[in-house]
Amino acid sequence: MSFGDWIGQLENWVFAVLAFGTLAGAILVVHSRNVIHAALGLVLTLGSLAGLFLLLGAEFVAWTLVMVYIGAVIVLFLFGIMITRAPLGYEIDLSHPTSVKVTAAIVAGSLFALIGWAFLDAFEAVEFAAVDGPTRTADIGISMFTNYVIPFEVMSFLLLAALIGGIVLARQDPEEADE
Amino acid sequence: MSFAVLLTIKVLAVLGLMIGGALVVIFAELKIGAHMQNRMGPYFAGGRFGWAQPLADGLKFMQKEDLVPDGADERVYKLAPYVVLMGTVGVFVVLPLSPRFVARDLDLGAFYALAISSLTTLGVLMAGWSSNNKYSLIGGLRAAAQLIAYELPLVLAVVAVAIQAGTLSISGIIEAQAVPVFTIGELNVALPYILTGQIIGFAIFFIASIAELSRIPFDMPIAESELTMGFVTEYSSIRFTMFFLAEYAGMLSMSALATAFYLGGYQLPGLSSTAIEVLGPVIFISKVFLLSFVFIWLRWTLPRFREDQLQSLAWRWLIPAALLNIAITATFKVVF
Amino acid sequence: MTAADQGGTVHISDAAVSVELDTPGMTLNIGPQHPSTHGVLRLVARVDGERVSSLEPVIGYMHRGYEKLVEVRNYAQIITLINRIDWTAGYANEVPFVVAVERLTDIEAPERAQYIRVILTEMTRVSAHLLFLSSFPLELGASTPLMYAVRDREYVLELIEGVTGGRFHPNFNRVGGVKPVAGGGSTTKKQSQDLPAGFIAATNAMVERLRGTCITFDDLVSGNEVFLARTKGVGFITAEQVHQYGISGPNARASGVGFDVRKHENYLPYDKFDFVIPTETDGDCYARYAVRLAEIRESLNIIEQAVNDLPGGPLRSKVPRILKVPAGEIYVRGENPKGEMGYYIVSEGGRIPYRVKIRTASYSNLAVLPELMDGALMPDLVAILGSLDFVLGDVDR
Amino acid sequence: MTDSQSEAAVDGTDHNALADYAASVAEAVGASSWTADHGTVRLMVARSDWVSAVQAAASTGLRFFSFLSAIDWANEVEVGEGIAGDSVDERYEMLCRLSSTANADAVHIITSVSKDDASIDTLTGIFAGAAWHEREAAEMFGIDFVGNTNLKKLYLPDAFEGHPLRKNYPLLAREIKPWPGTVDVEDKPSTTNVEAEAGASE
Repeated sequence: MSFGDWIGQLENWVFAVLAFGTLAGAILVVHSRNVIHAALGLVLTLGSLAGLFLLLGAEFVAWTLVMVYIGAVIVLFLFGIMITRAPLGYEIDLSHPTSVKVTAAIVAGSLFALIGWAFLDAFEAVEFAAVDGPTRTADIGISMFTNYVIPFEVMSFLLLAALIGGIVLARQDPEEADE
Repeated sequence: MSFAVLLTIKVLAVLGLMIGGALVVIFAELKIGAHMQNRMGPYFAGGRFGWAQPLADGLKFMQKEDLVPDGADERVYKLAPYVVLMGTVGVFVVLPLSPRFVARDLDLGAFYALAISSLTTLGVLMAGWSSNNKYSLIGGLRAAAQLIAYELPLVLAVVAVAIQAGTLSISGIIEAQAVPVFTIGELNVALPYILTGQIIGFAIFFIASIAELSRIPFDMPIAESELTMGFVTEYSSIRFTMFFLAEYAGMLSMSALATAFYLGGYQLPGLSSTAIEVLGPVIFISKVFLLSFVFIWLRWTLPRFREDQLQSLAWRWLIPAALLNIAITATFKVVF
Repeated sequence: MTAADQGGTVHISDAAVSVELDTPGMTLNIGPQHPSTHGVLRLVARVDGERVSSLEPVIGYMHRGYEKLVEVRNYAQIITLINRIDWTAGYANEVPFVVAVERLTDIEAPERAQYIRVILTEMTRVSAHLLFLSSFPLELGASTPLMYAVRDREYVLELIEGVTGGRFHPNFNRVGGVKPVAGGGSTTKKQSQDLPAGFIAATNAMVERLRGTCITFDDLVSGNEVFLARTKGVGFITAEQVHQYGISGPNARASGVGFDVRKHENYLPYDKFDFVIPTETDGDCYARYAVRLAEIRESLNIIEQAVNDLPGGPLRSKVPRILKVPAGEIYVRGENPKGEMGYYIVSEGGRIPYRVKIRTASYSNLAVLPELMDGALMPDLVAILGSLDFVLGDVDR
Repeated sequence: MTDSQSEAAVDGTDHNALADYAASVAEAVGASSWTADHGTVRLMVARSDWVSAVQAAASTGLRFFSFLSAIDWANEVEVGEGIAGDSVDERYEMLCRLSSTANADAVHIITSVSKDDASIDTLTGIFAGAAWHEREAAEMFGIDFVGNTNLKKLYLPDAFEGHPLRKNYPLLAREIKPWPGTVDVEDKPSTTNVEAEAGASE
């Protein structure tokens, strides 16, 4: 496929915009000196990711991303940040020294290279059948509760454990509260 | 018709439905509220009933200066109303006014509607934080705490509906309510879900949606006697209008979702499918306004709860009730 | 104390040191311009999230220095001044002062004037309590009771205006009686001419109408679950606090201290009427609301009895043109809608008092607020503020 | 003392009952003298007995703290009418009213504070509500309340100087425009005003 063909298709443009959004958001997250801006950068990244999933026809994943990550996780992030400390403006101390930055960049770069290489290695020659319309949620549900029922149950058990752990951590004993 | 033209028409239809509907609901709030309070309400703008009052209000707001408070985080401050509005407009995309009259009938419309409407929380938090005002911050935090707490029962209530209907598509849910429940002689009687097992679900959905919309008795985020105006305290001009519009459009969209999930959407028992093709939008909109009226009615009757009372209502009563509702619905679904 | 307390930014390094993530509170300046402060009251609240950890009322924005101003005015002129103290109960403010001057000078007001004073005082009480009934639910977010109460308050104000010529600041009392009604002529004219025509019938109609209003409030507010949830058990005032702070009026009676100047002292002929003093023992916001609603009913009873037994006779006793009050010190108090209002007058025998100490109810009632707010929530603050029913003019004087 | 008696006493109709009551409380609080004119019981105590007298009165059942204030007795006044007749002792009179919430019993406990050393012990230990009243008196009369830690200004701006309710504090408005203190009633056009003439002749 030449670049000319690539650029002639609308969905590729959409892809480019979304990919740019994902990257820009990600850079904002690590670069911003304001915690809230960083969290909002994460919104941009996740929103663009949801868009990418939509482009692939994976509606369910896309809307789950919006609902769970943007609607709940990030909101809780912001909530937590604002209720404890919410300075407007910038914090100098939020940035790490250069040595940490360089190390982080190297780690991130090599991780990206590794995953990219693994994907290319595994799937380069595979041509996926074009999906006709969006994936039906019912199909996901059926496969989740037939083929993948044990992982699903394990996951839900893990989440329950996390929930209880959260409650235990957050709960203040009456005796302690009296102190 | 080309894709682009169709898209344009759909976008305009969705926006028109949202803004037009919101204006009607605003007018209804002004007028019904006034009559409940022994007042006249608007009577001048536009002629006899003051029908143009919402428009006049909107125009007036737009003429005002768009103020950004000193020390505010300008970018976030300016972005917040758009995020709120986006979450509201998104829902209108999947609302079916009749079997054919829908902008985009998604396979998981119900899920989509709830997901996209959760964006408003984000916008409210952004507005509250970026205003550089303590009242705004407290209001934003209250709003977020409230929306997080009530998102759960809301979604859980819809889960029960989805189980009963066997689909997440809004049209699918409405069609499922057209399936006859029993027959009297020749007549097949189809009933909306509120009458066939989801009455508790409807109550949970309705209470949770009042809280989602931050309306009295759950309007702590903007409680004017405590927080002046909560997270919208600092907003003016067009950005205030956007919050205002989003509130009423949200009321409309929540009523529409409740109509679709529990009141049979565009269906009316006893009407043939041809009649529904034609009368569908009228039936749907009537039901939506009926529910909106209840919202308004409560708004002008009740005082507001306290934030902790609202939280305990959500976590101690609504969520367990919603879970129980799911269990019962699922049991019936499996047994019958 | 963390950096955030001092207004600086919090550094991540600080958070790493303290294992417990500390949540610095913030100082919230409520008022002087704020929807829930009745008038210009400023509250400096230290809040930790929703919880108010300390609260300091800052008053004085309405201070007009009446105690100084009355030292350069003669007794008749003071009456115009003091009905502005608690502007929701203008008429009632005048009565204890006039009675005090009458007792110092040994002038007794005619019976008819005394009755008119009772009628107007009780009308003022009804109107002030209706204002409370309108504003208190509004603090809690219910705006409709406001409209009903204000609408029906108009019937009372119209009657007050018809007699005195003023809705808020009647300036109707004179030493030795009351002022003849506008257009009513001299003090010795017949009964039919000193009150506006049809006054008695209109008053009876108003009483009937307002009894209906009380029932409306019972239906709309008293039993409302949300209202109960917001007011029951909130803002508890103990009987001990009532004594300690000198809390009086409905606020005291809601805490089980059933003292009412009308029953215990004869500053006006209240012994001629049959009425009870409503008392509650809970001491919370709801009790204060309930006491006031019941007081409206009792006041309506008094008004009804007073207008129907209204004696004839002159409106004003003989009073010298230049009123010189004999030297002496006297304190006379009256039961105002907000509580005990009294004047301690020191006269040196001239036309002008040497010193007048004005004891107002709201001042003492508000002083207890910091104690009530200890650890209460922000939304409770407005409920408590509303239920204390103070007026800033009455606090600052 | 029963209710009806005290009511009558306050009315001023039964002077003996009120006088008896005043005498009994005066003994309880250790007052040097007392009066019961016009239904107002006034008990004079020594400055050193101020707190203990209030405490003693409170323990006789007068637990309701009504108000606390002061009177500035001065021979020379900037505003208003001065004292009539002979000159008085230059002093501040502290005034604390206590009453009962069961009946109409009430007393005013009064003590003198010299102008050179305008200070007195605080009552906040007995009545929490005295705090604001003492702040007010401190602000208006410049009296120091020993033991009250929060005597900052209550009404006036922090930068305000002077003590407005002192008799030597001028009332600026009255300096500029003497109405209506000197002339009570101004002449109305085209009417002969009897009161105005009477006022002018004075």
